[in-house]
Amino acid sequence: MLRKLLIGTALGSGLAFAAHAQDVKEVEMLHWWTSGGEAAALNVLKEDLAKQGFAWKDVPVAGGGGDAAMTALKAMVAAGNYPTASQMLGYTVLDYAAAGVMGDLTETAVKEGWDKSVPAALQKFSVYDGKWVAAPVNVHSVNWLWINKAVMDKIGGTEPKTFDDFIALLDKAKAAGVIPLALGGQNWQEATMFDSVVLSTGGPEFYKKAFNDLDEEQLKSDTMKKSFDNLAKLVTYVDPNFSGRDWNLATAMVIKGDALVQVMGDWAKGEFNAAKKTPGTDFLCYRFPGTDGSVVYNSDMFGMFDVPDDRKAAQAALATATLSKSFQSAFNVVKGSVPARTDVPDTDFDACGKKGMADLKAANEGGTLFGSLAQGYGAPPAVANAYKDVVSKFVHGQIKTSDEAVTQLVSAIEDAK
Amino acid sequence: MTTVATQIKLTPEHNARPGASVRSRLQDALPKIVLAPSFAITIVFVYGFILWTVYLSFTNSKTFPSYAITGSRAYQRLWRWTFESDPPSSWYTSITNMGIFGFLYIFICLALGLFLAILLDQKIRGEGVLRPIYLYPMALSFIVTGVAWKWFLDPGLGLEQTLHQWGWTSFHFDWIKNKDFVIYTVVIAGVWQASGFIMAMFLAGLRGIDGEIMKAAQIDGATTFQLYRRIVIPLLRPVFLSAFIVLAHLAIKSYDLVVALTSGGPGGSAWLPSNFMYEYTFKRNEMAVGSASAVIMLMTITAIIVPYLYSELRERPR
Amino acid sequence: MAFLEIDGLRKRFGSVEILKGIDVDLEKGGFLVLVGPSGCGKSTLLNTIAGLETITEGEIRVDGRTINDLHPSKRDIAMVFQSYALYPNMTVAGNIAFGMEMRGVPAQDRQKAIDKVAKVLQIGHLLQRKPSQLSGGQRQRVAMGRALVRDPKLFLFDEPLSNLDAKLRVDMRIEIKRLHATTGTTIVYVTHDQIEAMTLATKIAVMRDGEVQQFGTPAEIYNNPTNLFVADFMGSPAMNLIPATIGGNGNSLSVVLQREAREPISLPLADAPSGLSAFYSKPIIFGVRPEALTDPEGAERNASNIATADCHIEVVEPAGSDTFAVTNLGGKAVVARLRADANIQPGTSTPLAFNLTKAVFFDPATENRIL
Amino acid sequence: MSVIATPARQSTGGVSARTVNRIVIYGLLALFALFYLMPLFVMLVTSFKTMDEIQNGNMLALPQAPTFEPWLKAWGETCVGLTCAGIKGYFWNSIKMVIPAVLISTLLGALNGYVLTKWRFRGHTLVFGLMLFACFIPFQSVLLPMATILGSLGRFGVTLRNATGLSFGLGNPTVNLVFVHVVYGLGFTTLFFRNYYEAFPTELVKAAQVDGASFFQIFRRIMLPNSMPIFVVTVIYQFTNIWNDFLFASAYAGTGDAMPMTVALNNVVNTSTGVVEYNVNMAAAMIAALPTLLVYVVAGRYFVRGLMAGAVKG
Repeated sequence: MLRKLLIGTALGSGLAFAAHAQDVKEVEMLHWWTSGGEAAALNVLKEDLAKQGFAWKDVPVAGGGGDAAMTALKAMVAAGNYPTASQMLGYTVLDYAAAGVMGDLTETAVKEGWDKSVPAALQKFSVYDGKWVAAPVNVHSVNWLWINKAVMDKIGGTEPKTFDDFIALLDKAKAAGVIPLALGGQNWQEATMFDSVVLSTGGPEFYKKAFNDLDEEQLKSDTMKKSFDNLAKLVTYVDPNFSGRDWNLATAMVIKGDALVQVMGDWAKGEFNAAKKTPGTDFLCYRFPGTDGSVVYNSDMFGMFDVPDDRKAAQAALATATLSKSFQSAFNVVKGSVPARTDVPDTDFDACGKKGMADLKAANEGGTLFGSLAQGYGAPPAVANAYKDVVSKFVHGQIKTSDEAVTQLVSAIEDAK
Repeated sequence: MTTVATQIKLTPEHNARPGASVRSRLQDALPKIVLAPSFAITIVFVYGFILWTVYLSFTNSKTFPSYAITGSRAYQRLWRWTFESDPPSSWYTSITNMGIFGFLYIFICLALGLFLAILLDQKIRGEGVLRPIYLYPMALSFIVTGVAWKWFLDPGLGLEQTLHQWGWTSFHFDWIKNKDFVIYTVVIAGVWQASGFIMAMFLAGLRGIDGEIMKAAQIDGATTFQLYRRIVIPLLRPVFLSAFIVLAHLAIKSYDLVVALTSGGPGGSAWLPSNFMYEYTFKRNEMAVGSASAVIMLMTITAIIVPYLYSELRERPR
Repeated sequence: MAFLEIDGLRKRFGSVEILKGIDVDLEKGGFLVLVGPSGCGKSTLLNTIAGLETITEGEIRVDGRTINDLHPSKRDIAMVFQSYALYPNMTVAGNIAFGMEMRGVPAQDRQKAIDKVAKVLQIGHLLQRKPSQLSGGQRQRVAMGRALVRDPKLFLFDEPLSNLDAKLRVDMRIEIKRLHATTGTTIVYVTHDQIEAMTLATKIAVMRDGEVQQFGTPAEIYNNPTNLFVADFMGSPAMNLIPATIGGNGNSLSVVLQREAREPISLPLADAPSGLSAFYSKPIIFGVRPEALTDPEGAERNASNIATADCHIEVVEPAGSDTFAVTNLGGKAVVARLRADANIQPGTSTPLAFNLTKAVFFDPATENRIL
Repeated sequence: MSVIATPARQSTGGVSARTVNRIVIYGLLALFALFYLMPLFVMLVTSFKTMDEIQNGNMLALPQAPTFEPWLKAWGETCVGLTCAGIKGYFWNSIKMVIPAVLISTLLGALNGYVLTKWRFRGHTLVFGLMLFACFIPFQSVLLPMATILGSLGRFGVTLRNATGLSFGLGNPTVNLVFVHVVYGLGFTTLFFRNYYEAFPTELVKAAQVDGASFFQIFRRIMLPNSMPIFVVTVIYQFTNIWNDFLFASAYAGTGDAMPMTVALNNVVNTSTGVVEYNVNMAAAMIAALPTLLVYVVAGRYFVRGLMAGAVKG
């Protein structure tokens, strides 16, 4: 069907081209950044483009962390109405590229030197078959702890360096009558935390083999069992009402001091910022204990579609602007993430941001930059979701032991491959 | 009368013309011509798409449809998942939830709707105020009311916390957090949304019953309870059936209810088949499995609805 | 050539035959009543004449023109429906004028026609009302007005009086009869009420199960029913149909009626139908209308064949104008119609005169009249 | 129908059984009214609170310092995607999509019901059965094939425009949505009207035929003017369903200039990563629901009457 669609589109676009020889100075952009801070961040891009004379046709579809937007995208692609670009995650970009609906940015990429500035791990998802198909916007990192400093001071805690330190810290909080760990009991949050737990328990090599290469030996290893046991341990520090809670409510618990710590991606910083909290004085950002030196990332990308020729100029302008240093800096300061290229100055970033950028650079160079399985950068969506199922069922007790969890994980991933 | 007559005779229709037969044949076919577009649309956009879905379920379509038949792997997987109860597979959870939800939702909506309609039918002052209050939930999108319900049912934010603040500290209501009970909160919210509409249907049915039958039954010495049980409720049979159709259709399409209220529930324990279908088709890029689950849903609906339609449409021969 | 001719009309729904070959005709200005029990096909027949239902076989001609395939509106007919079928959303005037409006008759002319009809039917004061504001009788008039205003070749009435109360029904019946007399229109009228049929019709078709049982003038139908069904259906009180046997000797036959615990009655037949001799000592059905079974003083003077027999009277019903007496013959209740002042007591025996000139005989096997 | 409560026994007690009965009935009705109103209450009070109060206070408590700010923000300032002009602009998008969709689907339903009851033909029950069963198709499974077809129509529209200068609305997202809602609304509208016309006196149709009215004249002059009750029911049902639809709207009309209210609202309410302004969300939700609420309150009286008039008959 896609092929037919393509021919149809080509026909349509050909006709359109004949009719309007002039370029269409407009970018059509599908995304799910609809909340105040995110929209403000994206607005920077819109204005950059406006300066160059490109209009911005906004197609925002929020909900389900991009689920609704991806459904809309699928419908748009099925209809043959490709947007200029769409916010996309990891393997989805590759799926669309394989279907042959993505454009080719290689020319722009070569001119801008993306090959050198964008971390190789990201290029795995933005380059398909030797062609640039997407422009990465940012790099989020998920192995973070977000800690309320006042609570930390009250219980006399220090930065935990190992998993056992972390447990000891949580015990202290528990003794002090604070909820130790703020967690939102939705499968992606649980799995995101488990990404960190696995990295911490098994180390970088293990994480890569298990969650990026999906090596069955590692998936059913004792280390994986230990990871599940560690997860089970963590879950005992969670308040009873955690199930179904939105992540931002969990963050709010830390901000208000009801809870000590949340394990969450760096987008949580946006919440602290919005609550007018400063890193270092109001809250602390540490790497998840035992994961220092490694970065488990996910990244928002702007997938570029195979638009008619008269829209290609606008698309190139969008791509260039997206990866421009000024936008990368401005956007990521607001968003809480770090730039998708490693050569952006960190002057505008706060302490956590600076640390994040340094970590990313180090991990990129040291080969410890790993895709987050929970966030769709470790394996295709079918596998990632099967993984989230198993973790969530383990957390909520449908799966009762770590042995069973490992068996389930192996079979679920096998099933979904 | 003669004046009228001449005018009528003047009209041209009475002259037999050669083209008349074609025209009259067109006249005869007109009703079918009028119905045809609707019917054609239904055939293409409903039954055509159903066939398409059936076809896809036998391919290995992933992110996008692919058209090479690869066999019944999707069904084999669903079949296997049907029996994975410990730990429950998502499919097992979905279908058992559909059973629980479908039964309770339909049953409670019918019971509550009938009950409220009977109460409202007792010559109530302020019926004009109460009726829209019962009815309005149907007017709101669950994208919106889902959030309100989620808060209300959350033990840390809603009812439980409020009652604790008011001093009833032993009160405990955490179904929405409990994997074994979360589906019942979906029932509560679903009933809240639809029962008012069902009430309106029953109220209309009650108002349509001949008052003399009621009087006769009262003279026969029936108590109010007997009156309703023996006379009124049997007379409402057609309403029950219509309400059943409406509710069955709502139950099967309940998707946003689960998402907005529970985000799928702890460990996916609140999933319904429609969630399963959406997840697999759009989120997990397993379109073949999603299509197969849609086919099974449709087959189940067929098994339930078609006998009903058959009996209903056969009953009135002309 | 008759004005309305129906030849070999058949109507099937799938495998079910609703009308099984109807042949009827009606002269111009005639009044044909289709009568029969419900489900006999009389309304279907009317609908096929109106063009509201298609026919499977046969032909309908009006004034020499075949109208089989014409649209109802082009058959030059008007119809009055049982429920009156007044358009609830239009005023009385609107209802009457609707047909003209559909034909594109100019508004002024429509108004003239409405006024004229309103005058005839005395509904001028109702013209601006909606049907829901009218009484049953008024609706009936409006429905007739709607038909009259068209001045059609053929009027069709589908049980127009069945929704009225008894008194109004009689009034409207007279009204219709007067209308027919003054306008001279041709009418086909469906009813299940045999009194309406008798009083209104110039021709009656008695129908049963999609077949015409008998077609003729009211007098023919009444006096010479062709079969048991027609005999039983027409007339009120109904004809007494008494199981009997044929007895007698040699050249004179008699009817033998069994009685409970009494001697059978034997009535000698003076000029019996020739077919009756074949039924000698066999069972037949003896039909005699109540007015042909009366007290000897009230019996028809010029009747040639009257037989008298003592009968045991079980019930007496004074009806004002007449007195009905019920006796038991051949195991059936038999009604006799006596003078109003007949001195008769229940439980006594009294002589009753059988007017055998008016008597009819039926073959119980075929239910047909024995001629 | 109305049941007269069993006459009170002439008991010697002061309060008659009837009074007790009435108290129980009113009590129950009030209790259920509370149940139905509760979420609305939560939404209302939340929409008048400040964010601080929401985060620190009781969900059911009345606002300490009521503020209209969230409402003003929702109406004119909140961001839908990158455009921060509130949700007011999306009303028009929804209205220009919902009204044609409701009218067309209702009218077609009426025509179908008319044909299926008054102009029956062989196989009419099968046709009706097939159309009714169509109500049950899960919309998720038609999303993609429908998109494909809409896309082809759109391309045909472009060709048409290039050839004739007119695209006849093909490819326009609003037109697409109208089409989709008409297609998937037909089953229900046909069901409603068929059941209503089933009880509609056929003699009226016959009378009109004899009067010379054509197929369409009968429909327009006789059927439609007498269909008010069922019209109200169908319009309410269709209006709320189409107004509240999110799936089709987001998939086929996500672009800013045609985006219907629900998609805009969803974009306000559902944020992925970012701060959630519950008070603004609730206010936006209430604003978005106003038209449907209005329809229920204004037409609610006719609703039961309409259902009575035939919609509920098997």
